[in-house]
Amino acid sequence: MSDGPPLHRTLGLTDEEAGRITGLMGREPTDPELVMFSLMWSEHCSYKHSKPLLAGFPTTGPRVVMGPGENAGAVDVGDGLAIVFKVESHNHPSAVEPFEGAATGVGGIVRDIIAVGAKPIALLDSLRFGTLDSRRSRFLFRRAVEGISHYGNCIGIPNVGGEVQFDERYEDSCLVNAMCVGVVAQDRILSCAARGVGNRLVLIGNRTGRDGIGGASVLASAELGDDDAGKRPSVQVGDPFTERKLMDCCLALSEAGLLVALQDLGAAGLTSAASEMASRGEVGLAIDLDRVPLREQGMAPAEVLVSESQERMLAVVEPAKMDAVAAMARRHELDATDIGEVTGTGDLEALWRGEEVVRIPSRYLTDDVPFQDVPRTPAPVPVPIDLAAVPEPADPGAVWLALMGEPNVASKRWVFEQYDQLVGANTMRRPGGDAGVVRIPGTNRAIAVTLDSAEWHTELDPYAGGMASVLEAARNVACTGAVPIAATDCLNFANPEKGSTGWRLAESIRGMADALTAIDTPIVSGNVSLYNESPRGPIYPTPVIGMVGLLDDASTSLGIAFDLPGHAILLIGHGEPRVDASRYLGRCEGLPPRPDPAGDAALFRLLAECARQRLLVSAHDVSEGGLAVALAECCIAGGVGAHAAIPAGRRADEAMFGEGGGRVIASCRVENVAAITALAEGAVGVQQVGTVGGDDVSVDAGGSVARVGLRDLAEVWEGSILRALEAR
Amino acid sequence: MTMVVVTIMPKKGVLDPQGQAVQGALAHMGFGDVLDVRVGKRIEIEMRGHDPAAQVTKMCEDLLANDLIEDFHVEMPG
Amino acid sequence: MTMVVVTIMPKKGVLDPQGQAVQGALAHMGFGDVLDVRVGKRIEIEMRGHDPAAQVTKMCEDLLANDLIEDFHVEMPG
Amino acid sequence: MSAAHVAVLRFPGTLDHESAARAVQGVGGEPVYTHHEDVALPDGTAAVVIPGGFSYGDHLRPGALASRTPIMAAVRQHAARGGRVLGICNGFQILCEAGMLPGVLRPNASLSFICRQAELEVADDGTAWTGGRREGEVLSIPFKHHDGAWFGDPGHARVVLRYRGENPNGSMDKIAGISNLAGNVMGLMPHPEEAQDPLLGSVDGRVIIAALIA
Ligand SMILES: Nc1ncnc2c1ncn2[C@@H]1O[C@H](COP(=O)(O)OP(=O)(O)O)[C@@H](O)[C@H]1O
Ligand SMILES: [Mg+2]
Repeated sequence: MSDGPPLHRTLGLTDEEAGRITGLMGREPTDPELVMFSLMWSEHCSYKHSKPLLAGFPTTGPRVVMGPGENAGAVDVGDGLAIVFKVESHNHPSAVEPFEGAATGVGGIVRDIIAVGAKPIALLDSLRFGTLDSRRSRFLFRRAVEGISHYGNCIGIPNVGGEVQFDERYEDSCLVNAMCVGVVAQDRILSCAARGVGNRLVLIGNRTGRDGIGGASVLASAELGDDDAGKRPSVQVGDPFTERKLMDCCLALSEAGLLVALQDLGAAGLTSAASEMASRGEVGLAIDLDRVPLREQGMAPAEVLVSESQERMLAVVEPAKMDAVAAMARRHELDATDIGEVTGTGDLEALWRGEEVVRIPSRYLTDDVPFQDVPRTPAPVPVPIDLAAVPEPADPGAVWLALMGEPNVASKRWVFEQYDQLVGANTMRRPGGDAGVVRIPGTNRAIAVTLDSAEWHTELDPYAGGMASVLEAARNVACTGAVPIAATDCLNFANPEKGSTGWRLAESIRGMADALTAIDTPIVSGNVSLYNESPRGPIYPTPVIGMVGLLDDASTSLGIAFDLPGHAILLIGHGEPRVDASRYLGRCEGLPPRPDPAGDAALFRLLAECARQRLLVSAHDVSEGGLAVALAECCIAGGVGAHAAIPAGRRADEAMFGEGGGRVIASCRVENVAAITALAEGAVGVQQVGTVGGDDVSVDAGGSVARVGLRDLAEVWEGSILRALEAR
Repeated sequence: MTMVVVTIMPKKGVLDPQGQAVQGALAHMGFGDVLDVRVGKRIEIEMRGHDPAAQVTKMCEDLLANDLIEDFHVEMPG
Repeated sequence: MTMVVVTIMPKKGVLDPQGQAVQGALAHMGFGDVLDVRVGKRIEIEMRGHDPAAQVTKMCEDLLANDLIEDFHVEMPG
Repeated sequence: MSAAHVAVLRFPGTLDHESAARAVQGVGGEPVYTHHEDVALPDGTAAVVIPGGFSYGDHLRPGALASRTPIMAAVRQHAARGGRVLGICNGFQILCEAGMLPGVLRPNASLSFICRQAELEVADDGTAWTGGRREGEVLSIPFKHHDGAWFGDPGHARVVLRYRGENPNGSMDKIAGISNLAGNVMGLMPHPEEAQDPLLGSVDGRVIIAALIA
């Protein structure tokens, strides 16, 4: 070991951080201790770059039952129930092994929800890959979707929504974010805070192997004096069958009142679970490593402490209830092992072969992280697109068809058909619309959920892009008739110390925070994934927003489908379409229009009221591909054509395909148009722009007409992704 | 025409949930003498052309096996 | 302790969609010398007790193989 | 008169037991959860449902491990006495693996999982399982499976339901559901328990669930 670099550097700690550790401890740390610090002080576990910025998010409100800081956030939805949710990234593991990486990403976020004592009722996924002409990207895309499908279907949680985008910028760094939503009685919410000196620490679930051991493997092989293949870290393999049993078991334990606290094991395994539980509860925890059930022989103490073996949970249990816990675990065919106890010292202790190998005050690991301010070098303000330089198409119908088949715009059916959308029999609106709608089991209420990000806008104008991400997600929820009530976020960014990434991160958070405040939806949980970049460059800054909305009467929910010929088509909302950074332009260029959160807030109120009074038949937001694409999607979903006429604005093609603003295509019975207009009170624009009916879809923008057969639109739109995958 | 056989097994140390499930079921069915079960794949490939074993090894590296979680073995029976 | 190896292959004449898919993918990747691919399972069972091969044959009949679509073969390597 | 008891089987990895139980209740039955290690059905069991899911993680072959559990011996006896048994999705796979229905369910032709609303045509209206629906009538019921392509000798079964239109999964003769020749044991890949409520899009699954206690 003496010829190599010092251990702390191999583990990714700076000399300064190593010095700080020695200072805090008042002695040299042991090797396992150093490994634990290196992981807990990594960006992934500590958010050392992002935490100071995250303080800008609104996190309180009358509905917030539990805000950021716990395993997942919780909001009040009436009837004594809370909806619990969080989104999380599994980007790096998915880039290495897409099937298992994406699968274990689902497993991880589900355990976060279980840790709160909530029953999972919905999954969503947000995906970014390189373009489909790249063989590697096709492989990553296919396998990641299969991994999500395999794990999610097998644990029995319906997947009700998400998004997929393809862009060269994600060629080397794909993004796989997953969100889970659960429901729990508010008086049964579990905390991760360990309490009660003398209480037992119980590890439930799979055995511990060398899965996903990062820097610690260096130590292990150094210590053991060899590096044969068997000692190398291995990729985490998901086991959804065990996860399902773990879920049933933990929920049954919680239901029976047998748990003091519960925590999932995720990144940095036992180390991060135990230090979270200890520092939250302001107690100490003593772990006997020899009692941890192992899958492999010869594991070093540091490996046991940081192994990322999946499908494990850590519980605090009163001694008198240990027998009942063991019996419950047996009933679910799981191991539950007493591995230690709660102490009054405030230290995290680990014993190995009778010797103390770790003793760290747990707050050193969780609270004394050296936070770093990110450099904030602004990028130049982009110039708006000069419309005169964009050739006006001779045949807008052909442009429309081509746009429908662009993989970013095309139907994602190939993806979501691989997911069980229905298990549990509460899914009222399936994927393919704006937001998934799921009845809250046992009630007449429903939630609407979506995941969205506006990465092009965030690249060009991060403040506006942050806003746009929030508002697009909220608009998707509002289109179902639901009222947006709270959000979660996953900030996927490149290296914050390089270029303008730090500035983009800070600015986009400011934009998200302002938009969230304007529409009254606090952030209750979130996740940060930095360093998504390769030598070929950074990803687009991709702040993914998971939005949850509430419908007090499930039966009033709206879908996007046009229904009957003769129904009126309305364009509701505000803002002018622009070609800047649109799919029509096809490039991340220009200056996207600044969102208007107040205008959106009014739009959301109107949609919710219209739904409540059952005045609308359908609603669909105008997003990628602009008005023409949104109209076509409503027609395809309903199997009926339509005709719409709109003003040309600056130019017909921009009116048809431009993006931006807060606009919604809705349909209603003709006799309801007046009532809807009256409800809008002039605060929200309501224009009747056309009529449902016929076999083709047409848009007349100030006399320039695009007209395409419904069948042709549907075929191009629905088959595009499969064709792109099969073409080579 | 040559037949080449590829055997693909989960790497040592990598979780094998399928093997575990089968082992549990066998125990329940009264096969008490089973100590461990691992489930993998067998792929039989009919080849023409020369050096079929080398070609198949390349196929394993490129497609058939995932070297992060699986070990493969190529053999030519007979 | 004895290791017994079970090989389970799709019955001749039964369509093997997985084998076909692998064959198609290999062809796409330029492996033109592939004439046929069949994908089956290999199960490695560590046994104690006596006549392990007979015990494992019984396991195949009772559980491991479905004789409607699969053929099995039990062997003891080494 | 008290409601007829319907045993709803639960194996490790069963997922659709709650929806199946709710569907049974919806048609006036009384669901009783019954576990894989039980050796007998609950007293007074009128019929059995084997719900969908991934029993034993779908390892080895879907349904294979569950079909060898103790409770399945009791289900076999119940069927031999003429009692009704309905296997949905994984339940259908289990019935085939148990030899209580002919054939086997193989991977979809696409080799991927498919979740979709299906139109099913009544192919044989002579069993109880389609209520009063006549041959050729259509039921809208969702399906969601990875291994749903039935393969076997249709001569050993009654073909009760077929997919209408394009064959979605490569099933022989577009078979979606079959019963034994006696007609008391039925298996189908689509999920009638998820077509019980107008809010979820269709109520066409009710006739199939109602047949359990008709
Ligand atoms: N990865 C995915 N997982 C589940 N559903 C998806 C996924 N991608 C897309 N969808 C479904 O397709 C719908 C339309 O996709 P898209 O047009 O990208 O959404 P948006 O309305 O956010 O612009 C989504 O709202 C969702 O229901
Ligand atoms: Mg939308």
